Amino acid sequence: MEGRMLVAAGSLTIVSIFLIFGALLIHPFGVPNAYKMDQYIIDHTQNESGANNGVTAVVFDYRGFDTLGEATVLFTAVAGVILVFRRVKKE
Amino acid sequence: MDIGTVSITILTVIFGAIGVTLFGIIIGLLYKGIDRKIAAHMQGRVGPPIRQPFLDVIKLFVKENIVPDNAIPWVFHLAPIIGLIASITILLYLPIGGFPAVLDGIITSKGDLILLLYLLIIPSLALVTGGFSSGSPYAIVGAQREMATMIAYEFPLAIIIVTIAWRLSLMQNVSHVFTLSTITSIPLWNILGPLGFIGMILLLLTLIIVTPAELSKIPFDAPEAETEIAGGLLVEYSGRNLAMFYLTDAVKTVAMGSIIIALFFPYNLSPILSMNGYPAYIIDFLFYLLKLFLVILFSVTLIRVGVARLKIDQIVYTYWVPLTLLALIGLICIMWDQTIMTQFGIPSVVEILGLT
Amino acid sequence: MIIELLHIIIPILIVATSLVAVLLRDLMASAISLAAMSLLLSLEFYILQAPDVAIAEAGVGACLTTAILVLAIKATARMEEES
Amino acid sequence: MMSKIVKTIAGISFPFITIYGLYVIAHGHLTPGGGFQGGAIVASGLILLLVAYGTDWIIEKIKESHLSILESLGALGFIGVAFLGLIFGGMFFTNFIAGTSMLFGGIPTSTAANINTGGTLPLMNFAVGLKVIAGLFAIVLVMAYAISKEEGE
Amino acid sequence: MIEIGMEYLTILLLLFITIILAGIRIIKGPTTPDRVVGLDTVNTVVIVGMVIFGAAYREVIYIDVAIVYALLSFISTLFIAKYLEGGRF
Amino acid sequence: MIATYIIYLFMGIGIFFMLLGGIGLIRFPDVYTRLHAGTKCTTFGSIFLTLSVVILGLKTWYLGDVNGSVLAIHTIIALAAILITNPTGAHAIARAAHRSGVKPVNAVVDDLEKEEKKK
Amino acid sequence: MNILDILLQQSPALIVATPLLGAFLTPLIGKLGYNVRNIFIIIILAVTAFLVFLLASDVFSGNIHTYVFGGTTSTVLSNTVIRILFEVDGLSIFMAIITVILSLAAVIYSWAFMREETGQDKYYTLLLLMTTGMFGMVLTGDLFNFFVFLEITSIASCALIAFWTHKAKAVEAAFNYMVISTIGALFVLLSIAFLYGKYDALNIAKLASRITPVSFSFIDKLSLILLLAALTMKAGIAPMHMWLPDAYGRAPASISIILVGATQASLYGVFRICFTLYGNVIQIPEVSLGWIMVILGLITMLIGVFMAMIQIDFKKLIAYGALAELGYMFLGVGTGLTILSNPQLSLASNSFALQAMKGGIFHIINDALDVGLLFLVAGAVYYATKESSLNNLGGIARNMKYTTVFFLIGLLAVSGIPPMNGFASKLLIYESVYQLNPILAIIAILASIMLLAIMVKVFYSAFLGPKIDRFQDIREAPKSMLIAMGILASLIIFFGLFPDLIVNTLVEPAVKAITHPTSYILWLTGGV
Amino acid sequence: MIANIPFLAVMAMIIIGLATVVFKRNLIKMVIGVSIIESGVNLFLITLGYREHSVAPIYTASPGGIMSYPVPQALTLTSIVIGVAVLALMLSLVIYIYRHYKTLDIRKLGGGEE
Amino acid sequence: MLAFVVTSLVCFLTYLFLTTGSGSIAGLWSIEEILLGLLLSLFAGFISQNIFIKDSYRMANPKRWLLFLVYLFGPFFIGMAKANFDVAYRVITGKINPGIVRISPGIKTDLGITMLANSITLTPGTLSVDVDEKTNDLYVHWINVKEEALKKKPVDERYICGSFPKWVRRIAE
Repeated sequence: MEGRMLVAAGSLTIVSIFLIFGALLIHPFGVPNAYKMDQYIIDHTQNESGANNGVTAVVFDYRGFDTLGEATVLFTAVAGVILVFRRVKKE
Repeated sequence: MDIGTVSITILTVIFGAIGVTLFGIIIGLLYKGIDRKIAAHMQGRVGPPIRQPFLDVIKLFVKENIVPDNAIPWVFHLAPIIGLIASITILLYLPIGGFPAVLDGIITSKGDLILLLYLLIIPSLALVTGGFSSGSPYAIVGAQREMATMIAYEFPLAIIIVTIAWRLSLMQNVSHVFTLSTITSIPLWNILGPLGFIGMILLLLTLIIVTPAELSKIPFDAPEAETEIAGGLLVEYSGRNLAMFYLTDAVKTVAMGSIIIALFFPYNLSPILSMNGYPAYIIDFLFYLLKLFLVILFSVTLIRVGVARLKIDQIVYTYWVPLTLLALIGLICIMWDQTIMTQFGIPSVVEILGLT
Repeated sequence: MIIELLHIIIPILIVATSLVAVLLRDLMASAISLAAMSLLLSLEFYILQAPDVAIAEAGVGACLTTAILVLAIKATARMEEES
Repeated sequence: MMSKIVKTIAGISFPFITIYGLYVIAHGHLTPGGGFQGGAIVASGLILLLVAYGTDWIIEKIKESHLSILESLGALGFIGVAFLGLIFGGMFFTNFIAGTSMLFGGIPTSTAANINTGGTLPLMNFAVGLKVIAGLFAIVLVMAYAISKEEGE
Repeated sequence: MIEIGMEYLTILLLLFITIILAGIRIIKGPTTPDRVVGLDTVNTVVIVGMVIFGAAYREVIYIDVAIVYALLSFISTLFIAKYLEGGRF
Repeated sequence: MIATYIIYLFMGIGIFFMLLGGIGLIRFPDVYTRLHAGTKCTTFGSIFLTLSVVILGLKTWYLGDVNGSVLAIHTIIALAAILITNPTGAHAIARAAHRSGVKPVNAVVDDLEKEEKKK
Repeated sequence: MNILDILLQQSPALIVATPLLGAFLTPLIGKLGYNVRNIFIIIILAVTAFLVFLLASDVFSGNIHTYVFGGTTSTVLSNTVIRILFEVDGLSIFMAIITVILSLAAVIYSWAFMREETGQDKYYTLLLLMTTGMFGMVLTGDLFNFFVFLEITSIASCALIAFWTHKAKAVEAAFNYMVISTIGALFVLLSIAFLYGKYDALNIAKLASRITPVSFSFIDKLSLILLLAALTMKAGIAPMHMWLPDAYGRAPASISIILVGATQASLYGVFRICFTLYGNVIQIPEVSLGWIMVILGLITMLIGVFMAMIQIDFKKLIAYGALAELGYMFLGVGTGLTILSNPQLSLASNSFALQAMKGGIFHIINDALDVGLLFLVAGAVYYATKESSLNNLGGIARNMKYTTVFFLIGLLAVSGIPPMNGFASKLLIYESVYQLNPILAIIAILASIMLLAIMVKVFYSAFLGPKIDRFQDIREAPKSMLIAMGILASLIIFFGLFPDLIVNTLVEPAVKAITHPTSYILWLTGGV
Repeated sequence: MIANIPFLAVMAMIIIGLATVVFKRNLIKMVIGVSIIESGVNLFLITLGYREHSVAPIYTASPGGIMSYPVPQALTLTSIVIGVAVLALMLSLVIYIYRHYKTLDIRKLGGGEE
Repeated sequence: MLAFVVTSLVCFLTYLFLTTGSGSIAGLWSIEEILLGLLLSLFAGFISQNIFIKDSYRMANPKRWLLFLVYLFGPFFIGMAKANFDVAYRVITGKINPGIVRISPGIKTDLGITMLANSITLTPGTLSVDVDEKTNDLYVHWINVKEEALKKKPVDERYICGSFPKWVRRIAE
């Protein structure tokens, strides 16, 4: 048990160091690289999808399939919870 | 592939199969008789006549086939058939003398050796299944022992096969290194340096020790020994089923011998004598029979007579530790051989001996 | 300049609350701390110009997460066992 | 049981929460919000009723199977709009309404926030909204009911 | 680009001090109700902060978030209260 | 111009009470008194702060921007929500605290406890 | 334009949407009765299967089938992909075929297997959702979409693992699986965020075209590590394999078989990331993880085999066997990666790399069939005897003849005995990995033989052996279960008898798809 | 360095969550840890898409300046929903585990067959 | 039915409040917005009719609403301001003398007692802790208990809430 904890702690430390370096090496806060995809969406959301809200345009139009997936996740979770709490016949 | 070629191939396979089956059964039983005779002589007995195994089989075939009450009938009947068919299939993949293997390049175009490795398991497996299904406690103990041995000896065998194939793959212009035809056409002895030669001898030694276990002979016959567990896994078998197991054993003996020959002594007389056509086949075949006899003599009879029966834990230990080590040392020798040969410019053993 | 200060204070507060949520032995306190974290997270989303996400986090964090956690604690045990 | 005060306040604020949630759903393409956010708000309103009035009271009004069916309907509506996109627009999820004269077909200008825009987005918002309301509430309801039932036994 | 007035920022920072004070109560609180009080206070303060921020940007859309919080934040309080009271849900 | 000063005044009052609530939350000895600080002061403070925003919105509206009215109305709704929910939450906590066994510190009198004992 | 063309063109979307529609409809259809619902579900899956094979016929003719969601205009901007798109190549459709086979078998099997249970509507809904998730995972060309479907799969499978809530172990296994898979999915999301932050794209092909040796930096390395850690965790590869046997062993048999597919979908993710996403930089030393994959594969294999030895629970034993099988896939593909990513080696022994990968990929489908069949058999035994401990079972071959035969087939297949399909793929692996190092092949052979021994032990203690009075009157499994097992068994034998056919038609395009990522990447700027 | 404080905070959250999942022995604590990681990742996504001096990507009556990027926000929305779903399912499993074992300590689980 | 109409109306009014500035009808609303609002209000009213209105339609009287507004900005606001200065005083000085007392305001309706309780919570030095479900008696936490008030049980409500009960009675009964 002790050994396993030690291994876990070691790997956690390594992951932590990696993540912190990742945080330091990514672009400075608030100054992202020029994102063409996002700029396109901002420029075209009103004409293409007719929505003022860029986020909703992305959620339901440009990446609508993700949202279908998201809705499915929720559906899955609800089905799962109902399944877990169902009445199991006693044997 | 047009219909004609296909039908000719199929016919060849069928006739070849029948021929090989007959050959395997006859030679196997014959060797069984010879083996008994020699062993008896070595122990100072007279021993049964050489035709005794044939008589045994015929007698068994006419006897009544009893299914014990406790057994599972369909498995009980199925096991011997599968065992026999599998052991004959092994033979079909092996070159016999100058004849190429019957199934050579038909079902698998490459990798016969690994196929053989697995096919060798199946008769044992059938034996085990039969033992388990017979429902007798003795049979079950025997089957468990057979299982333990089976796993134990497959490891050295795998090492041998992979080593040989790996060494072959280092050569230029060689493909399909796992096929027996490649191995028989390029005997490793011809290309190895001194270290590799030692390794090869170690591997041969390993294989010779593996053989009796594969065939469940003394000293590795704990699963079936009558003195140990009252006949072991075959205790409930009688009549036709027992005869089939008997035949399986005989065929497997031939197959094992052929494997050793194919891996280590693939030489034929006909190129030396520069013969062609049918005489070459006959000469090769006779030479093959001789090789077979010698191999079985060494690996089965002599060991059988010379060594006492081991206990089951001793068997497993023998295979897992000394034999595996032996095989691994052989492997390492062969692996380093190439490096040493190129680095120090050592010629191969054949060149040293001036045989080329 | 001060808006940068906000960007520094709120993340630190978020980390602090999450640390509290982890360290406290009382699971109820953890749940409360988690609710506070969610709240501050929503505020941070809000300051990062993502009102959509802020509303979603609000709707989820203000009510749903805590509700489910409290129900779970109600059905199980409240205190973390001593090691 | 919560006290009378909580119950009364829950009763009073419930319609406001509901209408606000519906507002958020309906204006998803104009203001922050959308199907999920609005749905979460309405579901929270229902959860408020659950906590104020108790599970037994609410399980009389609405069963989890009803919620399950409602959720299915919402999901079907969503995927149905997507299929309509396939039929009318040529691809799955095509926004075939935007830029036409149909309902919700308008194109907004940058100043006037007109509700009659957004193409399929409002439809999807409503579908997702229904789904999320039913789904989130079903989760809490099922958990609460199971827990209270176990305690009752 | 929109500048935020200095006065709003000052108020926001002061609100943060309140949040920190309430946060201390959440951490320290000897009993659960104490922590809940802290949470309630944080809720209110954050709502007000959101409103102030929206006013600073002169944007309605930001106020919507505050409304959501104002409407919903007490539900979690009710849940915890109901838990503390004991009895069935 | 006057509106601006009123806004600043309201903001000042509001933030003062907010801070007061925070300090009270730290200083008071038990749950009930802390609730006094945490509920009353923050509610009062938020009323003033939101009212300042409302005035700001109205001022914007007056200056000709429709947006201002929307701002004001939404802020009023937020305020109303706070006013409805905050005291209820406080009441619920107080009741739960009492039922869960947290008794007021240094209480002169506790009628409710007697009542509970009677039951 | 006839209807078949339209269907073909729309098939990537429809493959995902059809089971999804089925899942959404199931609660409503479920009101109509038991048989109606089951037939409905089978029809849904049959339609999906038809679409999959339709798409497969197109993909195997050499195309990469792409589908842009909602894109009539501006589908592909000159340099940026705005919308989600599905990109189906040989490997994707290969995985989709596995998925469809497994789910069909599971559904047919469940007809009788689940007859006595409550909550069947939810069960079938979740089953369909799990299938949807797997289809989405393997077909998508968008990294975030991959994450979403990963979550769908893991949530649905977790709920289904806990299907028998009255068994404490099942719920525990589900919880462990949930924790592991959620953390894995969050790692995936984190690395997606890193990649998005650096390269401004979510599309796999687009990202792959932007990750070049010039741009390679710490962030890419971090993302790669996170992605691989997460996906190997989800695939149950060695250091984080603990959840897998529990989950496989405790779930109902019809779920275990789909879980096999779900695990393999994660494996698909690993391959896709190593070979396609980082396809341009595969020769940078940090990326060439071939040896790590090989070693992990070996460890997985050995752990699987050795742990299987000491198990006494039927399904858990098979689960460890499945773990060992996973090792083979990793071994094969890892060997391929090692050779391909080494500039010196790759020229000389390219054909061996391809062969190893062929073996690895072919083993995926074989493993699905073999392990699936074994799980179904275990489920049938449980159904008949209500007993899963090997110590208490025995002698049921007398009464359950067909089940025994199916088990025998599965046994031979899973341990790679010649006439079955397991041999064909293992042969390919042995024949190529020994090139890298002979020890690898030896260990692989050893593991497979030990697996055989273990399986024979199971065969003995469950099916053969002396009579037990308790099992005197058990009956053969119901027809639907036999049909499901028969489908898998006949596929196993078919694959075993004609391995070259399968390798050439199914496996070859899949291998080509991952070893030649350029065609996957470059269709954006040219080509299609 | 100082500019990346939000990123560092995100990483701190993720590390805290991971440490909780690894070292804490209480099941609900583990769930809370997962939830914290979830929040951290969400915050990371949003932080990536933020631009200085920007407004929300919504066209409103009052004209804004540059807008922050919408795609990460959309991704985060999806991620939040997934987080809720995961949380709900995990907690219901925890409840069932408690019903079976009467403990939340992970070390005390696993006893008893079936 | 009446409940439905009333609830829908309330919802619709709220909706109108929320959507001001969307168009030109009355300078504030657009026609689409109103139609959609009507639809949504009907839905919201439908699901919340039985919860919003329990027993009577007393509150439908606009006069009561007017009174409520007067109360809100009049006595209530003043009370609240006093309360806050009181709390400020106590926060700064730390002088407290707490206790929980029972008062019996004699209000019958749920709405009334709710309004009173919330008012009490927000006004000088008091906090409603519990309510007696049958008699509508309130238990109030009093931060600064006056000795003379304790002589009579239940405590006279004038000490606690001044003129609130009167107003509440006028509004809610």
